[in-house]
Amino acid sequence: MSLQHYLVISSILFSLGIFAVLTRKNAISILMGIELILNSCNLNFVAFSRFVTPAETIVGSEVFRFDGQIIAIFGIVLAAAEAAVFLAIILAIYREFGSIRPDEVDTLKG
Amino acid sequence: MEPLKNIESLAYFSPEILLVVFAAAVIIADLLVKNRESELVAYISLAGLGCSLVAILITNSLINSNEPIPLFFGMIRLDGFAVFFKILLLLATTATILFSLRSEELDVKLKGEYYALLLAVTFGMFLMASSTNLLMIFISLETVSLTSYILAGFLTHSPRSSEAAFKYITYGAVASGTMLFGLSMIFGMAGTGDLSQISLQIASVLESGGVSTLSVLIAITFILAGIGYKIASVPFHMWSPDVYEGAPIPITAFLSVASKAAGFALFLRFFHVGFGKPEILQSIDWGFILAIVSALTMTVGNLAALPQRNVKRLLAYSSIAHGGYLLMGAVLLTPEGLGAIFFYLIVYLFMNLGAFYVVVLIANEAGTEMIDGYRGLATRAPLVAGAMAIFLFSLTGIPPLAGFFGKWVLFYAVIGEGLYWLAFIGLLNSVVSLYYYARIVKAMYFETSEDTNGLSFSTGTFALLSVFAIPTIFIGLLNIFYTFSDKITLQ
Amino acid sequence: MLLSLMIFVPLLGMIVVLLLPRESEELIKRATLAFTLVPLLLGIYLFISYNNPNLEHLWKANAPWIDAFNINYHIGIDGLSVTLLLLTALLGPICVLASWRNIEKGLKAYMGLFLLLETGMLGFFAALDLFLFFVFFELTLLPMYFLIGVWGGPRREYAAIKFFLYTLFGSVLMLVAMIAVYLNSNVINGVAEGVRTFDIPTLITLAGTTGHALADSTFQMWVFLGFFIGFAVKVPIFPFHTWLPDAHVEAPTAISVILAGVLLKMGTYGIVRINMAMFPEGLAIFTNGVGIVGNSLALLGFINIVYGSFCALAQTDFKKLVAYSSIGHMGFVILGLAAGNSAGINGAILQMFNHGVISAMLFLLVGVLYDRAHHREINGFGGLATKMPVYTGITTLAFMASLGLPGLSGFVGEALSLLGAFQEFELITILSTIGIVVGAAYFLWTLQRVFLGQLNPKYEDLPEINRREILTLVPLGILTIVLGIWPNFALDMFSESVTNLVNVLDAI
Amino acid sequence: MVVPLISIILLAPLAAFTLFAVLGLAKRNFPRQDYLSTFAMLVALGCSLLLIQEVTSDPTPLTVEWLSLGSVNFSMGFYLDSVTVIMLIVVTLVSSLVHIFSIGYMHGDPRYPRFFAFLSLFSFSMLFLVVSDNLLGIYIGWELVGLCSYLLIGFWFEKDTAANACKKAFLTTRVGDVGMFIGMMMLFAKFGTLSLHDGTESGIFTLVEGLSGTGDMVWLSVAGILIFCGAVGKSAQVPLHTWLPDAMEGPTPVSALIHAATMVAAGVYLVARMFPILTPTSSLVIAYVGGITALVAATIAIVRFDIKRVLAYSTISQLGYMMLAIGAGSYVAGLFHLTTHAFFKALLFLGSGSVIHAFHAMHAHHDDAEHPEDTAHEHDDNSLVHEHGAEIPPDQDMRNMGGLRHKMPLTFITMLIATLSISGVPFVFSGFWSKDKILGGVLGRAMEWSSVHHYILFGMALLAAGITAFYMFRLIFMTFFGEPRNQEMHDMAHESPWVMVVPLIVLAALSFPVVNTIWFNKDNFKPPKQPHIHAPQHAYVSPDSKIGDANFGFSLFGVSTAQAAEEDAGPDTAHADDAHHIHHLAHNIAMVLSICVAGLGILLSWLFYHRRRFSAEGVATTFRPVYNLFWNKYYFDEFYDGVLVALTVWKSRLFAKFDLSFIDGIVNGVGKVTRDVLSAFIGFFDNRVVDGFVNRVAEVTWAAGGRIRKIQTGAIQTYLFVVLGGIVLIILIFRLF
Repeated sequence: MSLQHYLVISSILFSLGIFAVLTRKNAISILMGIELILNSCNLNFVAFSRFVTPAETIVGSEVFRFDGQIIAIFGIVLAAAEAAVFLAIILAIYREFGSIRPDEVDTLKG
Repeated sequence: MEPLKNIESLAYFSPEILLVVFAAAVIIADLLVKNRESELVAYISLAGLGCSLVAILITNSLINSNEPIPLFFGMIRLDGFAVFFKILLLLATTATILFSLRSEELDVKLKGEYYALLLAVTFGMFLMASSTNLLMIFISLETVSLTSYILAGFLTHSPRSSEAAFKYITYGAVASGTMLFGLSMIFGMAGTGDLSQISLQIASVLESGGVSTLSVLIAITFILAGIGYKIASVPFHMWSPDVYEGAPIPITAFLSVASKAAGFALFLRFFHVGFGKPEILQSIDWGFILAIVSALTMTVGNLAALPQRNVKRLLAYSSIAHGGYLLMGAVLLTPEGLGAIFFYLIVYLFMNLGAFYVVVLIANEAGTEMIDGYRGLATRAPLVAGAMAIFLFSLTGIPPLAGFFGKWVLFYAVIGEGLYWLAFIGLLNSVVSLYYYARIVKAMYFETSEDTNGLSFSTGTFALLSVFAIPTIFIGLLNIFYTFSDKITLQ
Repeated sequence: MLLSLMIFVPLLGMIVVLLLPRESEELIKRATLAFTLVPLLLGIYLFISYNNPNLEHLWKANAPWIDAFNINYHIGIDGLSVTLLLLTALLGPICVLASWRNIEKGLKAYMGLFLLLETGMLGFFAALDLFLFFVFFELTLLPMYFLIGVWGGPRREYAAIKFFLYTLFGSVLMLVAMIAVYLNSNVINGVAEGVRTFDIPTLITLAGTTGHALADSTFQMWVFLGFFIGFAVKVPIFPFHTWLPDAHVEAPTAISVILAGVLLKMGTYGIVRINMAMFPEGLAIFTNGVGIVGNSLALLGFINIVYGSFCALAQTDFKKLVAYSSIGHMGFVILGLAAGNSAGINGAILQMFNHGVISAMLFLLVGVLYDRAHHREINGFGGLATKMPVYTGITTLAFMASLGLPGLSGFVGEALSLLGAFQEFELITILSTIGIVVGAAYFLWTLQRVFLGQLNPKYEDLPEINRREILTLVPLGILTIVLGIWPNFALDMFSESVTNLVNVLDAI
Repeated sequence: MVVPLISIILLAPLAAFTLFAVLGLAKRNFPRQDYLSTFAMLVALGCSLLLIQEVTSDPTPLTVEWLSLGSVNFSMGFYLDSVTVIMLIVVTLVSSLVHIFSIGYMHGDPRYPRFFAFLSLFSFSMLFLVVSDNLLGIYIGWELVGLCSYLLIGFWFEKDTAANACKKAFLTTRVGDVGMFIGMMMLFAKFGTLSLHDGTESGIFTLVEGLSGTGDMVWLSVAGILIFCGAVGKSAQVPLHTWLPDAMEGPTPVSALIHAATMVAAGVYLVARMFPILTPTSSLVIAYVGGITALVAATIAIVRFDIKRVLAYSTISQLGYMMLAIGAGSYVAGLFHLTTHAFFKALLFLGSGSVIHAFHAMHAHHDDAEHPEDTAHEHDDNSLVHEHGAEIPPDQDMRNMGGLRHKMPLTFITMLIATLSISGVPFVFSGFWSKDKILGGVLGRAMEWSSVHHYILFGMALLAAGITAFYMFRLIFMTFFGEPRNQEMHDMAHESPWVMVVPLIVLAALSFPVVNTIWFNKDNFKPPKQPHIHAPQHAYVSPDSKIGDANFGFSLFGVSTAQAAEEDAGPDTAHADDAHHIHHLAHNIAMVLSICVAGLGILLSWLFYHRRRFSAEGVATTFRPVYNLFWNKYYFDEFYDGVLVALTVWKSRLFAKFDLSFIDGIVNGVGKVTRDVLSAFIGFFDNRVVDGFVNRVAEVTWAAGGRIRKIQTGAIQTYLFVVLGGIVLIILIFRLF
């Protein structure tokens, strides 16, 4: 599989995420959309780091640099943290508004 | 010079480390202290900020500005630029903590977490100000964002606060996600995460035609979404009025100053270091498009501020407008532009925080954030009213207040680059802004309230007020503040 | 040194007054009076001791202020500024006396703001550094805004914000022009060398040197426009004038006096000091008498004269009438300046000073009447001459001076401006003389409606003008007569500088 | 010796006024302001008499820098020649007499001191006008006398008629003054100075010589006519004459001093002063204006019944006479007539004043002050034009008089003398000589150039002379002869106190030319050297070439026509020789004719108003239209009303976009129209256009703010839409650039 395949997949994922974020009428689905976005990015990073970043030779043997992978891992971590916070806030919202439909949470406007 | 290894870096990393340590200390102390009323944790965090400040000064003495020190294999970088922003952020945080001490809307049971989070967010902002690697940029941004989400929603049993947090996190998550995608594309094109490397690589691949301009363009725009959301620039500003209105006032003040400043630090580093090369600029003139963005930002901010009745929300819009002013300086890529931003940020720190402090006081005493609550303040609390007038007119940019000099250096830099149209729009905007600032002054001075009994404030309050008011009057008149651009360079 | 003292004594006074206890009103008034008298004495001293064979600025003080932009605290006086300084310093105590009784609330703040205002005005007339000049120019805004807005009449809020917005808009353009001048101040033949400067005398010389960026005529035209609009709002020149009547009608008496007496002069002073002296090329474009553009400045003067006079004719509010009349009279200043010859410019500057004195008198007189009758409706009075002969006498003097009766100061300025203008713009000047007739018409008509005829029974027991009020009016009245009989008394101050300016203009 | 004398002449009255003003500030009065002012005037009179000895060939004894503007300078100074001295003496003399008269006449007036203070101020201004040596100075005095006349006409300002009259007077004259000022501006633009006759020979008179024959004559004519406009206003020439009759609202001494003897004569003086710059064209214009004025005013005077109005119109017509004379070139005659007229017309006014006084004039203004119908403070009629149907106050109405010669013999005698003088009864009365000089001069000019214009002018003059005689005797007959028409008023009447009679007698004495010889004798008078720019055929009448001017003072006697002829003839050149004969002839013809017309006029009025052979009413009915024309003063006031209305209509079109408010405005009177329309204009222009524009901008801004608020729906997903949209938009913009 070449880089293009990965990129296509990741961009599809990204678009799906954006679509979910913009259209879903449920906070949880929005969260899932966000996760999709983040994961598409992670996929990008890994793919790029596999195909693009030049391998450098340390003491004779050729070694790959893992920058992309590292970023991806951090991305996963942050995504998890974000999800946690998001869910907590959704709880608060539910407590205050009795609903998690994003379009019903619009007392602040203008 | 050579990037330092991890262990050697720690010495230069001491300010951040101190912050983390004290954050932990705050939590522990919070567990130990039984008396909910005691302000111990706040003072601990203040102490932490103090120690960190000392550390910053020490580290600053270790570097000489023209030769920055890359730390942790070049993940972050210690230079005058970073130091300046760190000090600025420290001051902002200190002010926020002092506000929080006065503010009465915060839940006493959650003091520990609150102050710990404040320290944490400061830590994140330090990283934003100094990170030179895509990874660090993303991490620092997320750190700041996550903590800010929590702080924004910190008022338990306040629907507005929760809503603010919800909108903030949704918006922030999407924005940072988009940014991350952009980052990944950049990473893909450059094959490295280091900003200075990136600028070289991107320039070369653009020249060799290895990648199309459009892809770079999309990447930059995606990243702009993330940074623009931090500095609340059009069209990524829409979260800020709602969040500012819903969040606790000290946090609003903090966001409007500190997080904006950190955002600008990130912006400057990313665009100036990463994409400031002439080769890149000639194929992608992001400076021009961002000039338009800045014009839009200040216009939208000022116009939307006109009809506001809620002072907090009004100040939110005004801070959007000021973001626009700052953005003018940011697109210039000239030392004058940088210096102007630095100077303006200092001024903005004092006048905006001062204004928010008055909002806190009035919210406590009169129990309202609406303009009507400010009626007859001139007679009820002359000093507070006077201070507020000073802050507001300084925000408008009326001589001899500092705000005018801030605008002066900005517009000077802009016109120096020949962008007369931008300067003209900016100046017209400051005329418009007079109108809504003056509405508050009008309420305070020209109108009378039904209850005329004077409000009483502690001397500490007045001391803190004067801490903001006096610089707001004098910064512009003193010579020393004008010379940052000479010392601080960005490479 | 003396000059700095003169400028900043009122500021000191403000601090002192603000420290005084709010209750002791008498003390506050006396202190304010004292702090305004100091500049007056200094001003008189400067005026007397001013002798200027070589057109140098005297009483200079020059200290570095903001090195980053080479901004200096540079002040000094020449004949032009010393007259206006004297005028400002003179009106200070008079206004304090005029607000002795009729300030009900917040006397302390009022006096403090007034002192701040005076510092701003004095500094403006003394500044020789463009940036300083601008800062002082803007410094007068805030106190004025509050003085109108807090102590003004029923529609004070509207008037105050209108004044503020208009002036700020003007100064925005000024700021742009100012920065442009600064940026080009070190460009010679397209290459930038040396430091940029805000120093007005230096800039004037640079703008005269050929090949310098400042000397380029198109550049001068744009910068001229920027500054001119900024000042035109202040003068005010049609169509930027609508803030003036509102501001005047709402402002308390003393503030109207300052507004008409000094603030309007800041506009014309700026036009002379910056627009004409620094950008003669730009000026020439608007005064060379070719086509509409070439006559534009004179046309503006003409419009001001005729328009202001007719508006005044239509007013039934005494104060508004005086306000519009001063729009008309500033028109003569513009006309004279547009002429750009010795008679015209001298006349214009003289007219500035005289109008300052006369309109101050008029507003004081209106205030006197308002304090008694609590309204300003001209048709509501009648036959007051029988009840208050002295007041009538002084009013007649002021009116006659204002409608340009020879022998009183108003005439000299007008006549010189017209004489000068006629040499350049014959038709416009002839048309402008309409203003003389209409001016006579509305003043005499007002005189008739207020003072002549049967005494309105409502005002059977209207008290005659009292000693304090007479005291405020007498110095101005004396000035009016003295300057009418012996104009050289003021002209000698600035005629050399004007001659110099005229030579510069003729060189174009 | 000259300068101090002139200074004293100027300062004495000024001091008298200043004292009043300064004390007035302290709300006090000098106890005997009347004596003070009178004394000041007497001092001035003495000094001016002394000045006779001082007339030297150098006309400018003193010149000081008044305005020094570097390149341009304006100087102030004194200009002293025989003309000046004559004027000085006339002014001071009449003024002193009027002062004395007023002590009696104004006695008991509540504002008694103020009256004298104003008189002093007036005298000062008038004298300043006379002695100053440059146009600017003349203009200053010119306007100051205008102010004084304003103050004095409106002296009884409780009367709305008076209040209107003074405003009208000031404004009407001001219109003329503007013309004069424009003329000054032209001269200044041309010559760079306004001095008439600098010591440095750089004055207008010298500079103007350079122009003679050059193409600038047209321009110069315009300038001259413009200067003359000032005179038209001040000495009430057609068409700006309408203010003078209304000015009679002032106290009668004021009418005598200002509106008969001095101020109105200032116009004539000005034209005579500026004589050297008058081109033939401008001279002709002046002459015609004068002639028309003389006729129009005289005809109007025939049908007046208000004794003061009659005198007012006769003044206008006499002033027209003088203008005619100067315009026709014989300015000596004009000035001569000015002098004689000053005396006898002042006498007539004072006499009428004494009559009015006899009818308890002092209460008159109080009476109609109490009139309930004219309430002082409805200012609806604010037209610059005084309302016409003003009913004549009873004590001035000649229809209430008659048979007074027994009641007040002295007044009668003196007034009779004056009347004889003005009607030009031969040989013993000064009026005859001056008038004859004018007629002779004009006729001579006519015969000499056989120019139609001057024949026409001569005809006008002659006709006017006849009419003058007619209406003056009408006045005498109606007032002093016949049976008293209003018996109880007649019974109240009595001779005036001596303070009022003495001035009458003095003035009467001055109406005999013989008296003049006592003070003027020719060798005291050096000719004022005046250059000329006149076209050649006009040249030799210009002063410098005239013997007449050499003994101008001598001509004041007006003893013999022979001399008069010589004066008008040129120097003894061949050309001037036959000119001499022509003029001699002309003067004889003129004398005969004038005697005839005068006699005819007197005879007619005797038949009409004494013997009642014909009834004036009968004639009036037969010639109804003509009578109406005269009675309505040629509809001048109505005309001005019409013009002003038209103007306001036009203005309203221009300004108020045809605001209907001016229609009822016309009904309610011009002033109201002006106000309504203008306020409508202000309302429209200032508030709609200028402010309106600003407000539009503000509203748009505000609305934009509202829009942006709308976008801020509060639903997070719209925000996100905007984000995405923004990103796409930015990318697009990028691509565009």
